Amino acid sequence: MSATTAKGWDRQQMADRLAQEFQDGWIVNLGVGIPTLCSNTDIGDRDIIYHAENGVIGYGPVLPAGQEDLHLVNAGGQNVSLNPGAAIIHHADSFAIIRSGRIDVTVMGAYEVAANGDFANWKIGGARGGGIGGAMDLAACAKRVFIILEHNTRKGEPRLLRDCALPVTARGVVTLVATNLGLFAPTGDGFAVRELAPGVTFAAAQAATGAPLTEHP
Amino acid sequence: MSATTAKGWDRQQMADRLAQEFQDGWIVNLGVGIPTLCSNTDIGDRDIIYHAENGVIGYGPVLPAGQEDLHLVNAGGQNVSLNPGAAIIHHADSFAIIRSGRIDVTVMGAYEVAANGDFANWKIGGARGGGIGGAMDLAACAKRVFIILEHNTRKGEPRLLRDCALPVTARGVVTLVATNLGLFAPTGDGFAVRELAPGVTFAAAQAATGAPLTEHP
Amino acid sequence: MGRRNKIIGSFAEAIADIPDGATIAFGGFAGPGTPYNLTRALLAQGAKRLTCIANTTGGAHVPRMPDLGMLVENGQVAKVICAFTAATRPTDVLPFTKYYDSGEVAAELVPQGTLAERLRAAGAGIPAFYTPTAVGTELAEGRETRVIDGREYLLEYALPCDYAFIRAWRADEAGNLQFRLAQRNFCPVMATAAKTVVVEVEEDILPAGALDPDQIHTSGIFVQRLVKIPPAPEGLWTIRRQERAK
Amino acid sequence: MGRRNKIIGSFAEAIADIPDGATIAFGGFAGPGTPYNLTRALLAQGAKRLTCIANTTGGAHVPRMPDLGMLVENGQVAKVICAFTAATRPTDVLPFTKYYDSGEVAAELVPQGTLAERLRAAGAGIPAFYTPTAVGTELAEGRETRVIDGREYLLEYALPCDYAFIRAWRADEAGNLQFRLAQRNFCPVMATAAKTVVVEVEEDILPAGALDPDQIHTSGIFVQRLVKIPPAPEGLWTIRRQERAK
Repeated sequence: MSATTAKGWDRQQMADRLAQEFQDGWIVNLGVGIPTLCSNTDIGDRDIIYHAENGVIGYGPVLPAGQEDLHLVNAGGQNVSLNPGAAIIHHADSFAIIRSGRIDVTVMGAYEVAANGDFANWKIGGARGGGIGGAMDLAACAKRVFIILEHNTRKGEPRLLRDCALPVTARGVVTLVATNLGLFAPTGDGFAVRELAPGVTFAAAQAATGAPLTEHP
Repeated sequence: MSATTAKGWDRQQMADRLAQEFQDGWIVNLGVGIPTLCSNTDIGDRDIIYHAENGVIGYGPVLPAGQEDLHLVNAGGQNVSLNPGAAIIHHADSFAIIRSGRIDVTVMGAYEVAANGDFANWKIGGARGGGIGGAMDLAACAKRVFIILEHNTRKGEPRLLRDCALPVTARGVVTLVATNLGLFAPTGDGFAVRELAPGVTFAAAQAATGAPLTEHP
Repeated sequence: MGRRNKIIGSFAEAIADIPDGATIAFGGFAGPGTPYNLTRALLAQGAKRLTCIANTTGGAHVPRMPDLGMLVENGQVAKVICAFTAATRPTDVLPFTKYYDSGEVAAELVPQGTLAERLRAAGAGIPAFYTPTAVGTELAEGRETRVIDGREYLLEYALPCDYAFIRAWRADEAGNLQFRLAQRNFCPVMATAAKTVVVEVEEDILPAGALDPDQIHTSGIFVQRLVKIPPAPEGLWTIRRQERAK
Repeated sequence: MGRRNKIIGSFAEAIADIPDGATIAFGGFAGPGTPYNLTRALLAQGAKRLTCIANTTGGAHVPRMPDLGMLVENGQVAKVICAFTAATRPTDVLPFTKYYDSGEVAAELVPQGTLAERLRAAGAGIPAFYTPTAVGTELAEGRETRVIDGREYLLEYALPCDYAFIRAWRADEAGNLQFRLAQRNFCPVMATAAKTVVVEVEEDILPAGALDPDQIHTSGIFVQRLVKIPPAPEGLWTIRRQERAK
């Protein structure tokens, strides 16, 4: 199995593409890394509320150096702004919102996503400890789990698989995956191709994927 | 068994006597009725924080008509004042304080108190419903439970008993009882007389009580 | 945030869609925070077979304000879940009592702290928890308990509701709320437990961003509908404020 | 209230009594709310065999600020209870990792929301609760679960602690605290879970009554010790504030 030759979307494009799926009125939680780039996307008229695990409800874009408020960070530690109508709560209340199913979508990075919607993002193969953060709470309780990740590892191994090899974060929860090669939806047996990045062919995407791809109906 | 002839303490005197037991630094919860009179007692130098179930921490005396703030009530619905350093929390946080054992003493009214520290204050004999309010939480979780009640019913029946006849609020929790006749401590088999109200004899108190009294050591 | 219009012009409109059989939590404790106006609108609206959650079944105030007892008397209530289903003073009789005694209305009597915590659990995605409250009492008879570190606890379940009716002091257009003093009580917790939160607001509703984000008691993400209380006598205030306004 | 003096003159004095074997919760999330000064004082104080509760074992900041990893490196820690005990990026290595791998320090890895809720439960007299988080994962292996209304939940226990070290923005002499923006995070919850709460405070400590009772984030009844942070370089601020102050 080899990586595709077309590079496809860059990180911001992956985030932009997923952010197009956010619907008016949604409460959105963005994980550390590529997902945080979603809050840079112009969402036009849509009214989106960004929620961070540390209890910041209604944050806006990352502020440039010198303009930051050092008391204000998102879950990734970036100094963000607040939108009008923002509110601050404590950590237990923040996860109360998460566990009670009020997050419309959580967008996270991952090491692996499986065809049945399992995904793994907290423990590297062979490691003793792990970095769970809020991922297990979000994955188990958000209405939708979207994943952004590079389609292949640096060694060219697929990250979209039949089954996760690494310990999972939650089971059967992922409904949409953005990679540099396109947009994919787990189907149980494989992944439906929702969209391919420019220059990426179905065959190339299939060759880079560890589970059968199907054309999106 | 007949009621004593000496009337003993009035309601405010009963409250005053119990309030003498409050120690410097205590957090105190006062139930509806006679117990609320404790916050009228001059406690001198002692630093007492009154906590009410509705999340008012650090309230002070009841305010006279015309001076009240209608947004501010204690658990008995009286318009109280706030002492410097007061804080308002919501009901779940207020009972979090109660259940986590931070109330040094809860003072409540009751229908009956038993020699083993059981007491009953939520359900009248024969009634279908009840009025629990915060009593069961407070009784189960406060560091100490003090009871204030008239020593006898209007019919002259004793309220300090070997065993409660009514459904209990909590078991084995009462450590001190103030009545019009004096101050009593449950001992398991009966009640130790800590103090008698002026004019009340031991024999009169025993005659009015449904369990053996002992002289306090 | 705040572009979605949450402001409703009347109490009637704000509760028009409440169906028969709904579960509604009513904020308030001994006056402050009680949604008198929304309760009065519900009496007129007429939804039936309601399950009503509140601290008390009501009826203690003189002059009487709209309360659960009136909904019961109006034939709208199938069940109440309260910390008081009867008076503690033998001489008092709650309006609710005769309906309960006759079997017309069911009741679940819950210790006040357990009531608050069950609502909080519903709003926190916690389906069940253990509490020391009510162990060894009639309320624990036949129920599941568990000994943890040598102490006995009772298993309690989350108490979610369809609607919460609450009263707040201030609100902004995003639905963020501030309560004043003892007005807070059950209101923020009920707001987290409900699918739809309807708020009667004492002060003029402010633009989004007018309230300090550090000083919000209930985030707007919980709040769907805001109604400004008009001046008395059209709007109901606390008894004494209303009397003053006359 | 407030007559009891809670103000301590130095960080060293405020933590002098911490015994070997104590359990300490450290507030803070990605900077704000982190008790850098108290942690530095604890490094000097030298208490050993500590159990440390925090979001992360630390080590992510450059330049590095006092963190759990330093306490580990200083031989003071027996166990950490954290949501991050290893980096999620294969190229990052936390200072803690080699001590964990060698078995020198134990670790309990807890999902962040479960960590916050276990602390909240300890402060709320709830000995145990059920949560959907981590069901079906390695963390749930061999542990007690329960199906409630058709969904599987994991039983989690309260997490009490002896001390909480937190940072606040403002405080009054009664110990009431306000946090500014994302500084709040775990701090109020840890304050409820601890027997003794030690706070480093950014602003001058105000007289009791100076803070609006409606705007208190942590009631003074939870707080025993307050230390005003002196200006940098004596007091540690956030990295960037410290740099600016130079």
